[in-house]
Formats: sequence, structure tokens, C-alpha cells
Amino acid sequence: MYRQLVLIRRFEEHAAEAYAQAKIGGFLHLYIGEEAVAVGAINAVRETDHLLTHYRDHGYALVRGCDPKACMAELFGREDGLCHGRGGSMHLAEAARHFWGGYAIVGSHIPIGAGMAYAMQYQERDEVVLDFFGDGATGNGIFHEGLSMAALWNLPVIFICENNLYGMGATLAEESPVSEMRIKAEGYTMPSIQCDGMDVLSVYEALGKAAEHCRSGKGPYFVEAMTYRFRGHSMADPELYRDKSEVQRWRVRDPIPSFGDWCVEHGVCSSQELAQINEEVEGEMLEAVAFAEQSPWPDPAEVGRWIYAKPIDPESPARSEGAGAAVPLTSDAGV
Amino acid sequence: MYRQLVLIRRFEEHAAEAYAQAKIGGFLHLYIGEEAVAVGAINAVRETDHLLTHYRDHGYALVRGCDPKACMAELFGREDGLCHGRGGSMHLAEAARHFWGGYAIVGSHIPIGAGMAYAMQYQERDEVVLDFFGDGATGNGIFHEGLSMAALWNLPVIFICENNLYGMGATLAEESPVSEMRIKAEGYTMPSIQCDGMDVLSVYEALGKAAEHCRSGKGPYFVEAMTYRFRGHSMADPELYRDKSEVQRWRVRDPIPSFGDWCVEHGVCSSQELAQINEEVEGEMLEAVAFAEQSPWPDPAEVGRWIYAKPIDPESPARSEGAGAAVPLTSDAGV
Amino acid sequence: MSLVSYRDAVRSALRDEMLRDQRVILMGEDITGYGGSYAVTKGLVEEFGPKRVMETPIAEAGIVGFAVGAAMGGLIPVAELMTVNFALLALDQIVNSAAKCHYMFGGQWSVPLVVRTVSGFGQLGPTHSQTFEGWFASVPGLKVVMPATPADARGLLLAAIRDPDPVIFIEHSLLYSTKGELPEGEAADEEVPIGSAKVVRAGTDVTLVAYSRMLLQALQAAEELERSDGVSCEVVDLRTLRPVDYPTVVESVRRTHQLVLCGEDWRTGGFGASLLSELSDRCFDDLDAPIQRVASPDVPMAYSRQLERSLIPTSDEVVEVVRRLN
Amino acid sequence: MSLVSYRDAVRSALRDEMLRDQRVILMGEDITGYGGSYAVTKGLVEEFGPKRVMETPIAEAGIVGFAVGAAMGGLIPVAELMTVNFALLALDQIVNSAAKCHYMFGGQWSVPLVVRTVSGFGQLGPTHSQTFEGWFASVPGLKVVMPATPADARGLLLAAIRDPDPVIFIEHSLLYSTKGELPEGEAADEEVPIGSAKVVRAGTDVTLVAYSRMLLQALQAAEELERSDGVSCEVVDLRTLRPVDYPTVVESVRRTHQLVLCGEDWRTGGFGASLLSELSDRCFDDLDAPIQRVASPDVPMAYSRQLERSLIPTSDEVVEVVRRLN
Ligand SMILES: Cc1ncc(C[n+]2csc(CCOP(=O)(O)OP(=O)(O)O)c2C)c(N)n1
Ligand SMILES: Cc1ncc(C[n+]2csc(CCOP(=O)(O)OP(=O)(O)O)c2C)c(N)n1
Ligand SMILES: [Mg+2]
Ligand SMILES: [Mg+2]
Repeated sequence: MYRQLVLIRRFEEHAAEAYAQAKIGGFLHLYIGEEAVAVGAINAVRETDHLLTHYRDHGYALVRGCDPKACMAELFGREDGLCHGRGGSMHLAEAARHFWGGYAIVGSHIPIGAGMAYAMQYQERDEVVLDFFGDGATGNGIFHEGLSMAALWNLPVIFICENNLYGMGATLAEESPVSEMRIKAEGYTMPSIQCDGMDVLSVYEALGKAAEHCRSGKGPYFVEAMTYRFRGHSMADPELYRDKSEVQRWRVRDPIPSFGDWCVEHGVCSSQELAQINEEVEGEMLEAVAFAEQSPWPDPAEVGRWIYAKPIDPESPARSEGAGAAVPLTSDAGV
Repeated sequence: MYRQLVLIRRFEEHAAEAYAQAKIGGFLHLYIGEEAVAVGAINAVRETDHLLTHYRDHGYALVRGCDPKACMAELFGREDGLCHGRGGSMHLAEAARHFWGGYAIVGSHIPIGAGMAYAMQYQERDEVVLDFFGDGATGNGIFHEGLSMAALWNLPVIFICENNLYGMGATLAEESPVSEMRIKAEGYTMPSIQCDGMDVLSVYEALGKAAEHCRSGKGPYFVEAMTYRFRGHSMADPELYRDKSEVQRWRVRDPIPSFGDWCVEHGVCSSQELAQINEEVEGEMLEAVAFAEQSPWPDPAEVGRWIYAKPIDPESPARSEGAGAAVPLTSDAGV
Repeated sequence: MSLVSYRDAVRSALRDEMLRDQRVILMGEDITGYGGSYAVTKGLVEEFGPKRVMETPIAEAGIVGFAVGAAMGGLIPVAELMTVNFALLALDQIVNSAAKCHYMFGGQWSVPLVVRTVSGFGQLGPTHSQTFEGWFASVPGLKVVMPATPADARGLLLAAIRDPDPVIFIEHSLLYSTKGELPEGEAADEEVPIGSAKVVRAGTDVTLVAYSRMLLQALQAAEELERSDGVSCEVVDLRTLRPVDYPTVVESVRRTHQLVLCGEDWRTGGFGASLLSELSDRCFDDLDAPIQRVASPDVPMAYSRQLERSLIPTSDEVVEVVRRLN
Repeated sequence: MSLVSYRDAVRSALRDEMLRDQRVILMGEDITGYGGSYAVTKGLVEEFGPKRVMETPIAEAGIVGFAVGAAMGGLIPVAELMTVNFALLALDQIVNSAAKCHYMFGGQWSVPLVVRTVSGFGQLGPTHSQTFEGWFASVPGLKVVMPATPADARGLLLAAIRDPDPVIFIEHSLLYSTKGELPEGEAADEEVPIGSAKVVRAGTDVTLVAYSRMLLQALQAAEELERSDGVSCEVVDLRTLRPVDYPTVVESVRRTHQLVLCGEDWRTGGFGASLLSELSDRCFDDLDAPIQRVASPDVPMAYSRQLERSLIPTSDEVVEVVRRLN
């Protein structure tokens, strides 16, 4: 897990650098400071469990084992990107790893996660769904609809709210009538737990509990991870809405050194080993950036590809029905 | 209040009859069985307080004092209708009485009520908003957004959920993870109260409390009135989803005779007086129907009127700017 | 062959696909105990149980989002949105989730999802009588069909359910009780291919393009014009609104040199406008006169019977427009 | 006269109207502490306080519904929806509440409301780079404006705030830093009337109709065509998309006989299609060639820089289209 924390951190730092060099464009939302949530959560569940997230999605991808090279290439908009440059930073996904992607319309993936959990329940598959979103997302009606349905039908979905105290620039007090998001789960009589999102073990423990609950057929669970992003909302954020001193106070609780210390204290590994990990990861990241930079641009002639799984062209005399995948691709993609 | 209960009941019965004769078209949602809610609630507040409701809206209009003739004419789609036949049964409104209308997109008026309450708070007007909707509406995201905002900004709005156990044909158990809607208010830490929607005094009392709370600046309040509709959801409803015996059980609790009995028992009036009221109201209703029938149809040449308050016609050389109301009509309409 | 209603044709397609494929599920408001607000799903929950015929909360966006997730998880959801007016609430999920997933994730998975909804009117008032097919039809990633006959309703719904992409399937409330023949035997299982229009009446003087309820109006007008004016109308049923089968229309216009588009949508910005825009280019040299449209005036649908009548396009209007052309 | 950015022009209109009229309030996501996602509202909460500049939850439908209610209660809300993509979530409230109240309640009250939102792109990916102005412009009850210059941004926003009807005011993210002159002195208070287009460049050979960012592309193309080809383009800035000022366009075409419509919307069903549909009828006899469109291909906007570039309409494309005409 330490390696994963560092992996995310270094990935994000390199991404920020590439963004500053205009090698990455659009919106870039860094996960720096919040790494413990993805690491703790995803390690607490099985590889076959499903993940959906918001746009701040690099961390989950990396923890799930997506190739950092392909992730970086996606940010660079290249053909070797995880989604062939179509989606970019906000839309990483790898179906084969049950990582169903980052969604950029705030909250939109909340009912999607519920629906996927229904598919698992229906097919009697022993898999649960992890649906990550922010505190801001809980203000949207789609949150309510998704949670209502999950509770109503007792679905195996864990809603993980990363409460990082801000939407973009809106403070909790400005965006929500309650400052603890798990209170909102009460309206659905959904069990909830709060954990320390700066502490990978606290998250791990909470998710273990939630997953057990879900997997045993007891229905959805709500996890609130209290966390903080050290950087702006996105690279475009001037951060006018908070004091540097506040950020400093949170930086003291940086999840990486504190978990590193814990590892050393508990004899999990030595500080030499940690340093070694840092170095290895840094090497990997340099490789990833180099890979991304050398990856070819997608061919503009192919820009219309993938609009449909089964394109239909009434213009062509043969009518192209039958072309493309006739069977839903999901049946292949599963497991 | 007894007169109002009877007024609604008789109005609805005549409307049903006219519908059967195809004099009224479209959707017709009767309020029969639920009369005590509108009567108890609206009498508990001031005339200057504001009302918004869903499409099952005849009752509120009548209690607020809208002319039954104009209401019936609206159902008949005539020019003398409350809204000149443009809106019909689902969209009665009379701004001068602060009755801001029936809305037919389920839940859509919930944030509208919050916004209106904000306008009152902003203008330091001592008026509160009553926002009526059904149990089904609480499943929609717009409910969540409206309640969140009202709670966040501490607005003088009373949300009144008429829990009549069904959406259209969906039972509470099918549509909601909780069977008491006031539990949903907890997620916004909004105070709530449940009352007996078949008992006009119970509703009256609950609303009195809620209105006092709101008017004293303590923010929104949630009232759940447990009630039942004796007729189908609309005239088109085959009522396949419930037993006649269930309806019979509820009919025993008919709010009108029971409040009549209460009045007699408490010496408010004699049963002769009640009979007299029934007769008078029946006369009024016959008049209303006759009025509606004789009211002219709106002129089809005028069908495009009122699309805009300030129509702009780039086609006319003079350009029609300046025509129509330049000042928002609301400033006149308010008290 | 026996006559079957449009309503029963839709139901038969749902039922047969549910029998054929365990992955097919239905979900929507009032589709179980109530039997469907237009009685389309009547009896299905009794036959297939509540796991496959799901009563939902009144949460249109949630319904579609949920269906997207269920589709990604291996099911084939057919979500009913009670009317197209309420579909506005789900538009984000339709446009940004259903229509985008396959593209934005680089073709990794598709979203085999059908959204069934209903267009129509009948004194339903300003918020319940709108037509938004043009909006759906403008979105890359969606397929949009709008059948006019029971046979097409069945055949297109089979195609929609078997299609790996999200399909918006728009029925018409005033067609539910119309009747027609359905193919029987082996042919009963045949899809009507998405993306193919059909010449339903041959003619030589004017091409009328229509879909959904307006097809019936166009056919009626064609007969009237034949009888009274000796004008021969060719009538094309568009059936699919995205992708449009332009070749079939263009071929027809090449013969008739005159084109009238018939829809119930608002004149400004409706689907007909989109159609006209493309066809005026493709048919420029073949056309003797500007393409004409029959459409609704740019007015919210008023409740009053008399006002509504003045706003709904009818066969008479089609007749008039053709007469003005000739 | 000094040059002012489009961003500052919008802000100045907001600020001046807030100073002039206590009823004007702003609401939206990240418009206070963050300063507005495009920095338009920067400084306003400091000046007017949080009662008049309201930070909202991320609840687009709720925001617009709330604004409708506030308008009915006597205020004049200017609601910001961060981008037009998120406006989909509020579409029901825009179409069924804001646009319908005046009509369906028989003219009893109006809804003086402005929805400010932003169109644009820049590697924002498939869900964040869409153009929906055509959808808004098809709805009776709405007025829709899309200014291209700082002066029009200011003048139209003044008009929108003072208008008793709901106005959809669409800015363009790539225009915020462009600069232009604003009227000063008494003229500073003048509205640019909603519903009036403007001939911004006179010409004799072709009429280019554009709005928002595409106006700049059209002007650039016009210069290039003048210089390289000796083709004289008249350029019309539409400014208002509902109601469209057809007379100004028709008059221009009467002189030039050729018409090119320039937009960023999808070719199929976009606003340009609606425009073309109406103008092909109104200009049928004046046109020497079919009306041409510059529009986006029917493809979701891909993230990758190279792919995005291939999808965005540019002045080069305008030039090419005009050359093909001539
Ligand atoms: C529906 C919608 N509205 C607005 C936005 C713009 N937006 C992107 S992220 C964001 C803040 C989200 O905050 P939160 O849910 O707390 O997530 P965080 O970024 O803090 O993890 C906003 C307003 C959006 N993408 N989608
Ligand atoms: C957004 C939306 N979805 C669906 C409908 C159709 N519909 C009208 S009333 C209704 C049931 C509402 O139930 P509830 O809120 O309990 O109100 P009740 O009629 O029982 O008072 C439904 C589904 C609608 N009008 N709007
Ligand atoms: Mg946050
Ligand atoms: Mg109910």
C-alpha cells in the first residue's frame, strides 16, 4: 500500500509538471493529499469488485492496477492512452479490471453504481460496487435518487464520500446544511461509518466492514472519508477561497509519511526499503511520461470511431447492420 | 372549515361528472378524501402567506377563496377560467390571492417554493410559503435539492407532504426506502411533524406550529399529513393496484362527516346548520357548472398570447420592444 | 392474420424478448400494479416477477442512470419514462452517460439500453404535450426510433433491445389503440432494421415524409389529394430519426420533385427543421419548390380543447400545404 | 475609449444592474469564494454580500427552480450554470417552469430571470464541450442570446436583466479574454435590444451569418477571402437566437444571393439546422446555391488535442466553404 500511495503522489506530480508544460490540456484534477482513500478502500475489497468514480480519478486507476504508462498517455491525449485519448484525465477506465471509469458530471455515476450493483444481485454474482464521489456531489438530486434506489432494493453498493471540505471553492458550510455527509444517509436508513481519509488503515478498516455488510446481502453502505486536497480543485484553481495556513495544517497530516512511519514502527519495512520504493516509483513515472510523450497522436480520420458499438449507415447500399459488436461488449468485459 | 370541506367534495364530484360527460378533458386528479389537508393547512396560516401545490390542486384553490365558477370554467377550458383555459385542471392559480399554482412535473415546485421563501426573507416580508406535494415526489432529486437549499439558507417555507400511501399505482413500499416521509427531512436536520390528514384539526394544529416556527425565523419545517384518496389517481386510473376493501376501510374515516360530528358535539353548529351548508354548497356548485358551460371558448386567434410578458417581434418594422409589461408583473401581483 | 393494437405489439416485443433473453429487464414508474400509465406493461410483472419488471420511484434521471449501470453490469434494461416531457429530467443521463460511455472510454464497453417513452397530447396542458424527438436525434451516440404501425413498433423494439447501443424508442399515445397486422411464424422474430425508412404509398407528384402519428395524417391527406385533386403523393415513413435514411427520401424526391415534411414538433428547431436542413442540401437540384413543413406553431400546448385543436397538425393541414405547392 | 474584456463587460453589467436595482441577485456554483469558474463574478460577493451573491450547492435543477420562485416572489435572479453542459440537469426547470409559467397561468405573472451559462471547449472532453443553444432556442417562452463582443455582452445582459421574461444568456469561454470598446457616458446604460441582429461587415458576394465565437472566425474568413480571392463577404452577427432577426438576414441575402451559416453546434439538429430550415424558405428565390453550413461533425468532442482540433469549426473552414460556393 505504501508503494501505491507514492505511486499516486508521484504520478500526480508528474502530471502537474506536464500540465505546466502544456503537454496535458483541459481540466486536470489532482488527488494529492487524498491518496489514502483510494489506497485504503480498493485494497480492502476484491479485484472483481467494481469501481466507479468522479473525475478526480487517477488514484483509483493506479491502485486498481491500470498501467501508469497508459494512464499518463491518456492524460497526454495519445493513442496508447487507456481510452485512446478520447476521454482524457477525467475519464480513465479499464473494463477488464472492473474499473468502470471516471465521470465528470458531478454525481452522475451514483445511480450508475446502484444499477451495476443491481446487475450483480440479479446475476447472483458475489461482487460489490464501490462508488466514489465528493462532498459537493451530495447536494445534487442525483445523489438522492441513487441512494434511494440502492436502499429501496437493498443493493450491494458502497457509497464512498470523500469529504475534502470543499466543492470547487464552496465550503461545506456554503454547500450543505450538514457538515457530516453521512447524516444524509440517514434519510435512507442506510448504515454509515466515518473514517479518517488521511489514514490508509482507517479507510481500509471502514471499507472492510462496509464490503462485508454488502456482500452478505444486507444492502448498501455509506462511508464518509474525511480528507483534504493539498492542491487546487483543478490546475486552473487560483485557490482564493482558503488560507495557505489551512493547507499547511493539513499537510502535517500527509498520509504518505505518516503511513511510512507506521510501517517502520510496526516493522513492516525499513526506512531504506521505503526510500527504495520511492526511487523505483520515480523511475516508473519517468518511464510513464516518456512513454506518453512518444505515443502517437490518435488519427483524426478515426475521430468518429466508437460513437456506436454497432454503427448503422443508411447511406451505404449494403446497410452496415451486422457490423460492429452485435452482442453487448459487457459480457466479454466482465471478469 | 366545514363549508370548505364540503365545497371541495362537491366541486370534485361535479368535476367527475363533467369529465364523464367529456366536458372536461385531459388529466383530472380529484382531491376526494384528502380535503382535510388543504382546509386544515390553509386556515392555519395568513391570507398573505404563499401557496404552491402539485396538480391535484382544486382543493387549495377553493380554500384560498378562488371563485369556484372560475375554477370550474378552467377545468372546462373556457375563457373565464382562472387561467383563461390555458392551464386546465393541473394549473389553477391566482396570484392576487398568493396562490401560485399547481405544477404538474412531480416535485418541480419544491425548489420554486424555496426560492419564493427566499424572496420573502430578502424583502423582509413576514410571509411564509406553503409547498404541498405527495409522497411520490419525495423520490425525485428535485425534492432533495429544494429541501437542501431551504435548510441551508434557513428559509421560511413549510413543506407539506400529503402521504396518501401511493404515487399513481406505486405503493410506499415500492417507491421509498422509508414509509414515513418525515424521516427524509432528517437528512437536512429539518424539524418535522406528522399529523392525521383525515382530521382537519390535526392538520390545523400541525400547520400552526410549523408556521410559527417559520415566521419566527427558525427556518423550514416539514409536515407529513397521513391521508388517503378515495378515488383513483386520476380519472384514467383503473385502480388495479388496491383492493376495494382497503378503500372502504379508509372511507370510514371520511374527514367530512367526522368533522361534522365534531362540530355538533362541540356545539359549533347544529346538524341542521350542516345540512343547510351542504345544500348551499350544492347550489353554488350547480351554478359553477352552469357558469363554466356558458363561458365562451378562448379565441384560437389568441392562442399565442402570453407566451411572453414582453413579446419581441423582429419582423415588425417598429420592433415591438417596449410593448407588454416592462416591469415584472410580480411587483403588482404581490399584495 | 389477426389485427393487433400498437399497444399489444409493443407489449409482445417486450414479452418475447424477456422470454428469449434473461438479461432483459423492464423498469419504470407505475409499470407494475398500475399496469403502465398507457397499459403497455399490463400483466408482465405477474408473468416475470418484480426482479424483471421493476417499479421505480419517480426519479427519471435516477432511472436512466441506474439502467446505464445495469447495462454495464451485463443486463439489457428497457427503461420506461412515462412521457417524453418527463424525459427532460433524465436528459443529462441520456446525453452524458448513455450516449457517451462507449465513445469516451474508447470503445471498451457498450450500453445496451432502451429508453421507451411516449409523445402525445389530448388536453394535457403546456407541460405534458411536448415533442422532443429532435433533441434526442441530434445527439451522437443515440439511436432514435419512432414507429407508426404495430408491425414497426414490434419489429423496431426487437431491434432496439438487441442493439448494443442506447436506443430512444418513442411511442405515441394516440396510436396505442390503432391496429394492424403483425408478421407471424418465423417472420415474427424478424427485426425492423434501425435506420431504414419505408415507402408506404407510391406516388408521382409530391413526397410526404412523416413518422409516428403524422404518418396516418399523411396517408389520409394522400388519399384526399388523390380523390379531390388528382395529386399523387408518395408517402415515406421515416421510422428512424437517427440515423435518418436519407437515400430513401432523396430517391423519392428525385421522382416527385416536391417534398413536404410532416411532424408534430415545434416549427422552430424541431426535428423537421433538422430534416429540412439536410434535405434542402441533398435535394437542391431535384426540388421545384422550397421544401414545405407541417409542424406545430411555436406555442406551448394550451389545455383548452379549442385552443389545442388549433395547434395540432392534421391531415387537412397536409392537404392544404400540398395544394399551395401545386 | 478603453478596451475592456468580454469577462469584464459581463461583470460590469451585473454590477451596474445590482447597483441600480436592489431586486437583482446572483446565484450559482463557485461564484463567491472561487470568484466564478471563469472569474466573471470576481469581487461581487465582497461588494454586495452573500445575500445578493449566493453560493449554491451543486444542484442545477434546484438553482433554476429556486430562481423561478425568487422571481415570482419579486426578485430578479441571475442564475449562473457553470457550463451549458450542466444546464441539461436544469432543462426541466427551464422548459417546464421558467418558460411556461407566464403562459399556463394565463399571463398572471412573469418570471424575470436570467440564466447565464457558458459554451466552449479546450480539451474538456466529451461531456464538457457541447453546444445546446439550439435546444433552448426551440422553446416558446424563452429568449436566447449569445453575444460575441464585449459591447454586446454588456448591452444584451442589461436587456436580459431588465426583461420580464426568462432569458438564456450564453457566454463563450474562449471569448472571455477578447477585448473591445464599451459605450461610455449616458450610452453605457443602453441596452442592446434582444431580437436584433447586426451587420458587422458590409459585403456584396456572400452573407456569412454567425454568433458568439464563430463571429470572430467569420470575420477572419471574410478578410482572408477579400484579400486572397477578392470575394466580398457581408457578415451578420445574429446575437439573439430566439427570436431570430430574420429580416436583417433576408435583406442581406437579397443583395448577396449566397448564404453561409456558421456555428459550433452539431451539424445534425443543431441551431444552424433550425436557422437553415427557416431561411431556405424565406430566401428560396434569392439564393443562387443551397445554403451552406459550417458546423461541428456529429461526433462527441474527443479529449485529445489533435482530435479536438479536427472537430472544431475554424475560419479556414468558413473560407473553404465560401470558395466551394464561388
Ligand atoms: C453537474 C455538474 N455541475 C458542476 C460541475 C462543475 N464541477 C466540477 S467538480 C465540482 C466540485 C465537486 O465537488 P466535490 O463533489 O466535493 O468533489 P471534489 O472535487 O472535492 O472531490 C464542480 C462544481 C460539474 N462537473 N457537474
Ligand atoms: C417528473 C414526473 N414524473 C412522472 C409524472 C407522472 N405522475 C403524475 S402524478 C404521479 C404520482 C405522484 O405521486 P405523489 O407525489 O404521491 O402525489 P399524489 O398524486 O399521490 O398526491 C406521477 C408518477 C410526472 N407528472 N412528473
Ligand atoms: Mg469535495
Ligand atoms: Mg401520493
